[in-house]
Amino acid sequence: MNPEPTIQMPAQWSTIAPEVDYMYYFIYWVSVVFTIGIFGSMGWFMWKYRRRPGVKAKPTGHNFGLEIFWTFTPLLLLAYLFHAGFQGYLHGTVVPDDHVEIRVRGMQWNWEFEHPGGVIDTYNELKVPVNKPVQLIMSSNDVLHSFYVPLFRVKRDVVPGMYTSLWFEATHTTGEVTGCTQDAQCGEGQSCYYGNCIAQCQQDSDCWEAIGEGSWCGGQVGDETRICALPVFCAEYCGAGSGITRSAFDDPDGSGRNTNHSTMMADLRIISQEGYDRFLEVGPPPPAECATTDATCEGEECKACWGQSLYQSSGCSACHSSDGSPGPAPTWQGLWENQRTFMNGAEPAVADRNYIRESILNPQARIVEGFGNVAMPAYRLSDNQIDAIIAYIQTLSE
Amino acid sequence: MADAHAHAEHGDDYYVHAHITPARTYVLVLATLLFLTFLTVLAYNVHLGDWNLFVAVLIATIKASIVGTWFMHLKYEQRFNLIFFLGSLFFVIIFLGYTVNDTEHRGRQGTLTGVRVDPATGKRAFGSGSVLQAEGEFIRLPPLPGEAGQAGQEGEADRDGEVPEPEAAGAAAEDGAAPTAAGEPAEAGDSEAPTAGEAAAEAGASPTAPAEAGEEASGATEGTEGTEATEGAEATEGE
Amino acid sequence: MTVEAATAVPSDASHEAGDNYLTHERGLKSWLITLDHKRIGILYLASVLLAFLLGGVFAILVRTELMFKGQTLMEADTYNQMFTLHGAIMVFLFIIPSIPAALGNFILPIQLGAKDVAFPRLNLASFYIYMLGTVCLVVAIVVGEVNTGWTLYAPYSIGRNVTGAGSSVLWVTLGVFIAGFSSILTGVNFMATVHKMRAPGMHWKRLPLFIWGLYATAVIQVLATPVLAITLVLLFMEHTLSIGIFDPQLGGDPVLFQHFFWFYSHPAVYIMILPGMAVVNELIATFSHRKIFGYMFIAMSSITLALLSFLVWGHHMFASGMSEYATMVFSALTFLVAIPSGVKVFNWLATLYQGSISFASPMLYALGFIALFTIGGLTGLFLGTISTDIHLHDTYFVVAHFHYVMVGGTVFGFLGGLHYWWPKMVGKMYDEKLAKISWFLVFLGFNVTFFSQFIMGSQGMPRRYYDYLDQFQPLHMTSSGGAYILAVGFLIMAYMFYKSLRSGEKAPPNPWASAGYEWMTTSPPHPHNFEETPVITRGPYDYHLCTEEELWDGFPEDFPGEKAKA
Amino acid sequence: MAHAHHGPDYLAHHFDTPKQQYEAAKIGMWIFLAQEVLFFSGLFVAYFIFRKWYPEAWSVGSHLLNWKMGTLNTAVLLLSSFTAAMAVRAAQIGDQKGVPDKDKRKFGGQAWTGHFLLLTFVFAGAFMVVKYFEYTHKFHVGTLPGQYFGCANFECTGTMSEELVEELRAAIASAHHNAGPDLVPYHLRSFFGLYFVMTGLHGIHVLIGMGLIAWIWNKNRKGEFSAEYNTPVDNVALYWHLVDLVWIYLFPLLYLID
Repeated sequence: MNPEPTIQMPAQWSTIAPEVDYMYYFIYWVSVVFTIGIFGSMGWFMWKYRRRPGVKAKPTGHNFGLEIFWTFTPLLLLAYLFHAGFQGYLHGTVVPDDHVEIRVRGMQWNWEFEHPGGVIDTYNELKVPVNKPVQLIMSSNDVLHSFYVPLFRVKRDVVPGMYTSLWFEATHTTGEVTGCTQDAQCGEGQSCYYGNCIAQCQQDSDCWEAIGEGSWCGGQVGDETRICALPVFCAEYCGAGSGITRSAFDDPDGSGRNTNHSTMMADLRIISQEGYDRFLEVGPPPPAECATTDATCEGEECKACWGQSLYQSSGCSACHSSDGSPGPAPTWQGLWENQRTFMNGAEPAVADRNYIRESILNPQARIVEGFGNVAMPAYRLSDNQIDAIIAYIQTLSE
Repeated sequence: MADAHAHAEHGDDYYVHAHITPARTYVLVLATLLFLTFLTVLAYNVHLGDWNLFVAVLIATIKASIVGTWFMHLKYEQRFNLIFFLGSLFFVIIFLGYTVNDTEHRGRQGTLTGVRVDPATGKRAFGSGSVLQAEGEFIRLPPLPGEAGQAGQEGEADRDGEVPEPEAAGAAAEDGAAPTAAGEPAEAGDSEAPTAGEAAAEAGASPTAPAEAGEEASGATEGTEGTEATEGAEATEGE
Repeated sequence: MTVEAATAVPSDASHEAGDNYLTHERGLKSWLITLDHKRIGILYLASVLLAFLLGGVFAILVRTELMFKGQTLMEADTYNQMFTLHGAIMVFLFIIPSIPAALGNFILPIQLGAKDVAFPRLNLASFYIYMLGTVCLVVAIVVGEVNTGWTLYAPYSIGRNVTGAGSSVLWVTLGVFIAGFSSILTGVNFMATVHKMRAPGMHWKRLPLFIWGLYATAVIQVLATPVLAITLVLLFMEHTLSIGIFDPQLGGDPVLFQHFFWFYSHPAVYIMILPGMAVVNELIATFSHRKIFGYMFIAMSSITLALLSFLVWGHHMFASGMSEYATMVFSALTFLVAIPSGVKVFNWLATLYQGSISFASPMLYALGFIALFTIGGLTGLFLGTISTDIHLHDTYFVVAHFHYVMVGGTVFGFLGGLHYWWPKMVGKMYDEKLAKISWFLVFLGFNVTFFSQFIMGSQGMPRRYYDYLDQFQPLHMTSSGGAYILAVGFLIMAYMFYKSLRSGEKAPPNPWASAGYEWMTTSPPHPHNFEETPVITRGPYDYHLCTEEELWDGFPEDFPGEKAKA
Repeated sequence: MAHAHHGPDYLAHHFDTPKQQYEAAKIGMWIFLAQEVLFFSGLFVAYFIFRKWYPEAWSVGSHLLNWKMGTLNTAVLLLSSFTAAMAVRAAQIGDQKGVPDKDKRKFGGQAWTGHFLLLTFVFAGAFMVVKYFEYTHKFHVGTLPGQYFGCANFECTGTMSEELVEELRAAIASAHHNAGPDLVPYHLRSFFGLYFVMTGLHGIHVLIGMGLIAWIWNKNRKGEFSAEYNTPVDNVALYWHLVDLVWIYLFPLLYLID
């Protein structure tokens, strides 16, 4: 299905990959010619003019013409290389008009992706439509990162305090498009993922067979079913966790991922346009242990399960306890429909659906009496996710 | 060099023969330098806009060349020393020129690469410092005692105690007269000046938020576009 | 040999015949406060070799960790510290001072026919400054947690308000800042020495190419290193006072840090490679018994490289969010660097042609240099071309490329020079057979280690990764295996030199039958280098002006090794 | 051959002639000065880039500095440069008798070298005193770099001192680039970051220069210099002029950009 990778370059998954590879191989063959020329003549001279008794070296003469020749003729080649390389670079810089804009935020050591309409995906998972130019608009919260997809041949540093951008157009999906709504509708060993059937996997080699070498078995480590994706790397060194730590994000799922520069990887899932549109509609899916079908979470049980998962993975548990023990922020136990008093002059209120929603999206709006010391960051969660958290809080009050 | 003086009788090449400048010349040079200093201060008091900088650098360069030529004897110095010293300025120019070639052209081709503020939405890039995001490029001066009613709209800043934010919170902490202004986004957001209100609203958000606290701060504009920020801030004041 | 003394006055009546710089004064103190450039060179040599050992240990640890997927030896954070220290020590404490400060200090004044460098006290001071810098770096290692990478990129290195580097970065900053001044002072000293201390008769066209190379290096050292110094000052202030120049939290620009850093660190690449090339010139000429082809072209290519090196720093930043205009200019200029580099390689080949090539161990290093530098240089084309660089930047391809240039280039040049001048320095020969074995292992091990990294890099393996995908396992294994071969090669070499010091054969003044000026004096040299100031009457490579006897036997004493082969 | 034993006392053993020694020292010094130029260049590059990005901050920032003190310091440094040049001249003339040209001998000789060096030292000290007052004022008020801006004496209480508010008000009112009354540019932090690094490094150079001048003065007092040998005086003066050159640029760029 995909162009086979070679010994030197990985498979080509984007529209600009062939152009980059063409330049790569052009330079490669130029280098081979030069290397053979230089090594060959060197070896020949070494043999022919090895030191032998009675044979003297010939005095060195001058050959100004030769000097000038090999000083200036390489310029022609170099001029071509510059020209072609810069052209390729510009193709990778100037975005086609009909593109999708996705906002990328790098942070130690996670990627956050915000899709059109403000849908924020699960950390470290990027979904893009196939055959559609996608522009990533990137910036970083803390240190330098670099967004790198080897199979696309794109890379760009993600710089704090500044926007950088890159674009690509994927040429293949990471799954088969079937218009499924349940796993059962896909083949064996496949998951239904926003209408696309994507191969389940245990290790990277499963994905190599399914969608091609260079892909990897992504998903949250620890999940029962993991599905294939393309790896996204952070190529610019962004450190390790030995300095000041931000505990909430150090180890979101306890699996040991995302604690370090080398673990700052994301899954890139290329899906059909229909699947992508569906994703924009319903937002990121619940974790696999809570739901069997994608992106929908019917029933309070599933929602509470999802909410609990978010409570852990989004870092709520760092400040809010779930068992009533005191912490830097109000406990969630017994929170539901409890009377709250506020310290910054707001009227007392009942902790209902709207209040919790506001507290997640705009935490500084009303601050509960006695909890002025910690500033909670605003969280951008989809409606489904907020509903799930509310469901979870409800279960803690029963 | 070494070959010319193997004998007791040393030739011209043996000892140093320095050029001695008359004292009068030095006095004249000093007077010129003082005069140029006077001139540069004079130019400062004439408002020339950006040309002030140009004139200042020009006069400084004239002064520097005078110091170099006479005080440092470059006029009588060996050619290599002159070339090397002036050559170093060439490298400074390369350094400056190429770096400016980057900093001044970011965002020209791909309009979104390298800019600090998204030209389309006016949003400031993630990671610019939450304070900067919240308050924009400009901070209002806190009111002097007695100027009641002008609450600083800065949010309380360093709840986490990590980033001391001097003037944020300044007024808020002291000025009990306006308790709702600081850290009270809901109200500010309801105000009639929507853009500025939002800016102020986000000011209350946490400075270290991992999520993008206060990215919508509309007051955040690029440094050269001061006017927008001004409007934003004034609008807030008007609430 | 046509060395003529201007007069017959003995240089110093108090010196006995056969007196040399090693025996002239004795005791530790005489070494620690020596003003003799040769002794300072030896001090530097010992220090850089220790630094090399230390950096090498870190390298082996890094490679061992990467041998298997997942954790092998150490935690991820420890791994980050290991490669940071490997980089920082190798770059700042080993490669940069290796050839100029160690070999250059010893050889440059002798080749010039001078009694010493222009400023001997400054020379000693620069050694102690280097030691002070080393101490700071050692403190940084001891207090721990230096995990910024040797490039110290802001804002990670500022360590404020983010998960960043701790205060041990300040020690690294200080150490590198101080060591930088050592480099500057060496540069100042060499430039003044070359300008003013040449022996009678040595005009610029008779300057050995080693000196041309070091002169070009000195220009870079003097003009680029201060920019590193100011960068580090700003970084230091940013770390302690948060001045808001590089820290985006306060309105600074992290990309500006990269401009500042690479304005020094790109020329620094030429501080590393130019002396390597300089040594190779000497080796090729000596062991081919032939005048270097295109002497002036090589000399001028060194100067051109030095100047061009200031124009191309941006090619480290193609993916960093720099403007497209700057990217274009820097890419175009980067290709120009290929011209003088190519000129050198072609001229060396032309020198071999019709020569009389001996395969003594220093020459093996020189030939190894040409081979590895060719690969290192050609892979530079992939990185100069922007579209391919975007893919290869920050991957193992880059790692392999600069190791081919720095290890295959500079370290091979350094080792070649060390073998070549060893008899001159210590007055003893070494075991040629062991030297050849160690060369073979180093050459083999190096290629196994780093060639596999080219493939990993183009396949998309990012650098500075603690762990990797399954697909890279075989290549990482190969690479680590190569590192062990490399290490064994170095151990044998260390034993070989140790053996030479203990029981080496006495070296004649000119064991290699070279026409170079430094071989005119005794081995080890007289405290004032030459008994009498030499008067130069021919070029350093004028083998056609040497007598038959000189060419075959060396002079003035016989050298058994070479003669036996003849 | 000219060896240490054959030349004058001041001739080091590895030089053949005083002229060679002198020229080597001069070339070394000039190379060192070129190094100094590049050392400071980084600061100027940062200065110009941020000036272009944040003109309001630079404009308001320069109005927060006391240009009268800056002018005074400029004059003081120019005077010290003059006396340094005169000291070199006096040393070059030396104490030798019988030089016919009377004008040439005026202010010449060891005594005058000492006087001029002392004067240079005094001017340098005066410069540092003025600098001291400028700095203490800024510490006191809180015009400090980066995150300490507004924190009087580096103690961040969250309140700007009244003096600073007054000064800011005045500076904003008179600044050519400003965003409007009472609007303080955020990037004043960077301006003062650069201000303190630039003037601080320059100040360290002044202090080093004072040390060198004192050292040379003492050597001169012992009579080590003559018309034949005065290279150290010459080189220290060169260094001093460079310190002056840097200030010649720093002064208008920091104080007078409007």
